[in-house]
Amino acid sequence: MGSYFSAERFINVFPKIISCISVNFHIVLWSMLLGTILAIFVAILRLKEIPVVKQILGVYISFMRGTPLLVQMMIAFYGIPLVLGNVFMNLFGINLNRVEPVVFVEIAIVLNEGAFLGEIFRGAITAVPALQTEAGYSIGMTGAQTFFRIVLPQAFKVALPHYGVDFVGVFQNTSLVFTLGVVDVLGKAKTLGAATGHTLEGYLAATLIYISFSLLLKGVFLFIEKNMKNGSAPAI
Amino acid sequence: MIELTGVKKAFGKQEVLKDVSIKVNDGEVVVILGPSGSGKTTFLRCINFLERAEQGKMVFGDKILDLKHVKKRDILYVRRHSAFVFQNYGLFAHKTALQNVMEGLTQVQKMNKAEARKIAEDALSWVGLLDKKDFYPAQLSGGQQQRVGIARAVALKPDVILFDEPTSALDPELVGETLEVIKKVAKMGITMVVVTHEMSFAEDVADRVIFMDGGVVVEEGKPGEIFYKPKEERTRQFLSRIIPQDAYVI
Amino acid sequence: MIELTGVKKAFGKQEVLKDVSIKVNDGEVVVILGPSGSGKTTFLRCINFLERAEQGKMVFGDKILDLKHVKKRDILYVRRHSAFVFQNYGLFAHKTALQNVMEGLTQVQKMNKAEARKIAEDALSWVGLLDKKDFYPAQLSGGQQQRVGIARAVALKPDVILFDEPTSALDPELVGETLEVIKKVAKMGITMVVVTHEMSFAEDVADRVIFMDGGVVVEEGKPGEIFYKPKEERTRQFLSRIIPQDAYVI
Amino acid sequence: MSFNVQSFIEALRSAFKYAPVTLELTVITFLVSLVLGTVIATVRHYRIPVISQILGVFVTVYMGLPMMVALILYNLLFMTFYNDFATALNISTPISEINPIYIGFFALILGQSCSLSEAVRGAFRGIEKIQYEAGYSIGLSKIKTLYRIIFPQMVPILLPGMQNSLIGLLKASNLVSAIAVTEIMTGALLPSLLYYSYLESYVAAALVYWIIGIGIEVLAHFAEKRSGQYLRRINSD
Amino acid sequence: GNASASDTTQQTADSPSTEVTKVVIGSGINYNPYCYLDENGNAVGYEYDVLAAIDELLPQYEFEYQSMAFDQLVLSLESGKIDVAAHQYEYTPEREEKYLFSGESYTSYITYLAVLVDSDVTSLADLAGQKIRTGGATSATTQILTKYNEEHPGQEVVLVNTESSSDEEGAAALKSGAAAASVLKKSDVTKMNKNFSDDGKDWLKSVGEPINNSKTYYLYRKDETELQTAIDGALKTLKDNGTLSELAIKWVGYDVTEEE
Ligand SMILES: Nc1ncnc2c1ncn2[C@@H]1O[C@H](COP(=O)(O)OP(=O)(O)OP(=O)(O)O)[C@@H](O)[C@H]1O
Ligand SMILES: Nc1ncnc2c1ncn2[C@@H]1O[C@H](COP(=O)(O)OP(=O)(O)OP(=O)(O)O)[C@@H](O)[C@H]1O
Ligand SMILES: [Mg+2]
Ligand SMILES: [Mg+2]
Repeated sequence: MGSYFSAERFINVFPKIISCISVNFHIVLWSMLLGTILAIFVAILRLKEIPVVKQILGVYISFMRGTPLLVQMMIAFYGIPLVLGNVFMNLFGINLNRVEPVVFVEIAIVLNEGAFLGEIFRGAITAVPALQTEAGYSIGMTGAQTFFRIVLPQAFKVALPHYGVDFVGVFQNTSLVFTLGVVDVLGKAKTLGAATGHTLEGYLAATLIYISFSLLLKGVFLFIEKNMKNGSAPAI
Repeated sequence: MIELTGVKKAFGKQEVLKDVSIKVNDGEVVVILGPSGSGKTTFLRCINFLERAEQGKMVFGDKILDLKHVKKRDILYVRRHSAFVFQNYGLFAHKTALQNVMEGLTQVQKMNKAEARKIAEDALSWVGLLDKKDFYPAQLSGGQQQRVGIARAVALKPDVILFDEPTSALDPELVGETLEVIKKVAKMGITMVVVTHEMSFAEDVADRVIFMDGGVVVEEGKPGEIFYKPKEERTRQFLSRIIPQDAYVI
Repeated sequence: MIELTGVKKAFGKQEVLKDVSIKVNDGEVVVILGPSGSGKTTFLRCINFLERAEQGKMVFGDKILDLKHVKKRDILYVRRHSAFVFQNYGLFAHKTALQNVMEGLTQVQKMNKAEARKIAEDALSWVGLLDKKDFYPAQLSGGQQQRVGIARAVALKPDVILFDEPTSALDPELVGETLEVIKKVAKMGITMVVVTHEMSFAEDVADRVIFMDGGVVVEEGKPGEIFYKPKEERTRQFLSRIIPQDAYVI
Repeated sequence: MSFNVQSFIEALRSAFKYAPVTLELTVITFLVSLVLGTVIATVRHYRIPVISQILGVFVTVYMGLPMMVALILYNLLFMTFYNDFATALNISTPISEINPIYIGFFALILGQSCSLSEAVRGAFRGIEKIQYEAGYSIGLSKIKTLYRIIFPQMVPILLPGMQNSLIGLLKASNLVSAIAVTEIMTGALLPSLLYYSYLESYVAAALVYWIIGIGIEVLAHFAEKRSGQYLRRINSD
Repeated sequence: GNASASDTTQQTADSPSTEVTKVVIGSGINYNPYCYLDENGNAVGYEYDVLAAIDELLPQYEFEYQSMAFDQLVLSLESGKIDVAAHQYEYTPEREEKYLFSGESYTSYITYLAVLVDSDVTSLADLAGQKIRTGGATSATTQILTKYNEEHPGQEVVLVNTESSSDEEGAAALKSGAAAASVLKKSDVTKMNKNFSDDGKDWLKSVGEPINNSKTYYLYRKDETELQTAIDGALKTLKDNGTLSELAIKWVGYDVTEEE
């Protein structure tokens, strides 16, 4: 593949690309933190099957999963200023059209993850036997205590691998900001590609960074799992 | 005191509890007897709101509750003043024996950790499992799990303990010991409702025995009365399997 | 015939089985007794390869197996010629009572559905649960689940059945009935190893009683011998809790 | 912002026209990946020596490869080496007659298998050990225990997350347009060229995806009901 | 609806004071050499330089730049996030219904068939039944070639849409024969020859008549005629004094403001 890839170009672009990683980290940390919290509540509420709430959540999840993230980001980016622009201007003197684009991308990803992770958690929660909840209730714990102390830790173990996939996915999806002119890892790779006419080195550098992140995350998860093992023997 | 009146509960079409009423005075020990599937577990679960009865009233301490329409706060009140020992153990799978016992102490009673640990260790040594305190439920034998369940309930020092066959997984030696534990608990003035088939325990400890069948209370009375002078044919029939015929002579 | 020799099994540092040997002749019923945590369940599990022993030999029918290094084919052979009744039921959660019983018949014995259903229904009615045949395990009471487990094992008509406390969740009436079932099974010539604390059953049905403690066989013999003339102090002590002292006089 | 209904309808029509391509890509990829992913998860769950470690590392690493880059890479490799390869193996089909959609399938299936394998691996942990033991004890082989006892019990655990994967895949198949397949998103954007009616096109594409997504959700809802009917409902008090 | 970004420009429309008005210019991020982000992340290219030159000629305006993707620009324009969109927009009557085009064009956009140097293809007719890379289903090229196919039944070329594909793939497809031709600007052919030559020699050439020959303009919201007029004036000046051509040669390598 002679002319397509050169180690020299790769070495040249790699430091430039990795220097943009803070954009990815910023987005992924906020989105996953808030997205996970949102998802937990979405999962709980879905399982409770409260009338009205149930239908609203059904539509929310369906919309967030069913439509492209790019479109959701566009709705956030153009729609929020359109609807709330005057309110923010009058109340806080903030011009929403001048707010950092990153914020809108984060809003979109948080809402998106609320739906995706929410469903992953819901599945995992059904794996926890009802008796565990009942045992929590029986010692006088509130519903919330039982959920967060008894059910969630056991469900999390089930959800963790899929959660990891999602996490790495978000780390890559941050490149959505590039559409709005903010340069993350992949955006930088594209930029360098456009500037030099050689895209492959940049993409591979970005991939290498993604893979490192995936491995890092895996390490963190393994560590968490080690501290979460509940004595049940491995598969037989 | 707890008193339940007119408790009804159906699963689909099947009426599991048809108008059950019992009254248990403070410090009293009541044993519920009855064939498999007669609704004993379901009844205990209704008391603790693990199952929602379709109808019925409960007096719990100084609260009067409608079993069907009850406030969250009242449910929590009942659960905090009672404990449940499950027929199939119901230990928290991700917590060690010790953590299982400590959980209610630290989270519900807001005890500090050191104190809770002390009480939990006492409770575990009471049931002879101090050496297994760091084992997870999956690493314990059936009998061991059941004893952890008992320790967890007793450690909470609730007003009422609901025992659902607390000795079913235990060997005879431990049955004896565990029943001793339960007797000690009884002496602490804790009210108890015990589903059990251990006649000797019932005879020794129970203030009253209730015989249930097909979702109704067939008969109730002092152990001596029920065991040796049952009024109902059904009771007589049930007991005949356990108590040797000649015992009736006594 | 099954014969096990020198079975050893440890969990981590804890030696649960230290050199256990037993021999059960065809059609014999052997009862294993012992305190909680003595390794009874673990021993039964080793026979069925649900737990892999670290050492030990097994003669199963005409096969001689090394418990540690055993071929997959042989494991399957043993499992297909034996059945296990679990202490905590172990029903397939996603299958109804009937489907639970049919599973082995259609999938292992390759019976056609109609025939399997017939046999499964018979087995369920044997344990008094025909009316619950379409219930899922979660909808059954403890005793009902245990009986489905028994029906599932018996319906397979295996050479050997391993019972782990098959009556623990049963009320006295059913204990009687279930033990009758097991007696009938015994008469069919099926070899049985039963972990139970039901002395009367052991006395009635067992050809031999084995008393285990701390991972070793302390004593074995005919029920009469073990119960009334135990040689070992430990056995005597264990039994003293169950059998009223004066019984020894007999 | 103005919204032109005419453009929107045109975009919608165009998007629908290409929906079958998207559906084909999605369904085939999903089914194949489900099988592969389950195999990977099973191997890893049983910790089959060497293979499971290799797969573990592979999955973790592969998750880091963005679909877009994967497509470029495979496409480039294919175009660079196909001719030599074909000569060596005496394949007479010229490169220009090979449908690049196969490269799309390859990339999608590999990525999807990895992510599905993680979902399945998680679900394995949600099944109690005694369920395996019960299967073994009645004489079921390991494989049979897996597909008769364990997998069915995983279904209610997996279904919500599987919908994510399937619907996600629906949208991800858009990337395949990079190598010469027009599907829903590109289809919807086709008319936008004339008017720069991107808003209408994006909304149209979103709507078509959403409609298909709803279809998937409705089916999954019934599947969830059926597969989970044995679960005990928790009294929500 | 216009949100607050355009408030500032509206003000000047009401009161032509000496006050300096801020104008937000939107341009691209990934279109070398016209508008892209350089290695340091700065927005650079022909577009930006031309706009900077215009800014200098218009004291009443102060330009501010926002960079985003091509399709986001028109949406941002409509929603008021930017006031001018500059991304080599071609004129069509349909588009004019929605947007205001600048009166002056500032670049021409001409593409040709690009084939391997040893190929004897010279026109679309030579390519009947063969694959042509068009650079995306939504590109102008696709549209033109689709129309060509409709007009030449039996002589159709096979379009290979390559949305967001890379230059490497484009090169590999042509070299391997996966596609027979591509549609490129002459500047792109030069770039491809430079970047992906195996032996230092040219491997790609432009042939035949232009496939696409159009001019490019700025886009404004419909009501921004004042801004349009001002910028048109400045553009004219730049054209007349040769600045525009200079910039074109600097960035693109030859004078794209001329018609070829
Ligand atoms: N997976 C495990 N890990 C560690 N220890 C275990 C494990 N399984 C069992 N044990 C220990 O092995 C010992 C024997 O357990 P086993 O279940 O065989 O007892 P048992 O005789 O059947 O008791 P019971 O009558 O209470 O059922 C117990 O002390 C238990 O804690
Ligand atoms: N969730 C449920 N759905 C349907 N039927 C149920 C459900 N739970 C319990 N039942 C039925 O209710 C009846 C009473 O069950 P319960 O568990 O109260 O019996 P029990 O008296 O405790 O029996 P055991 O002594 O066997 O534990 C049983 O016939 C059982 O099948
Ligand atoms: Mg019960
Ligand atoms: Mg046991």
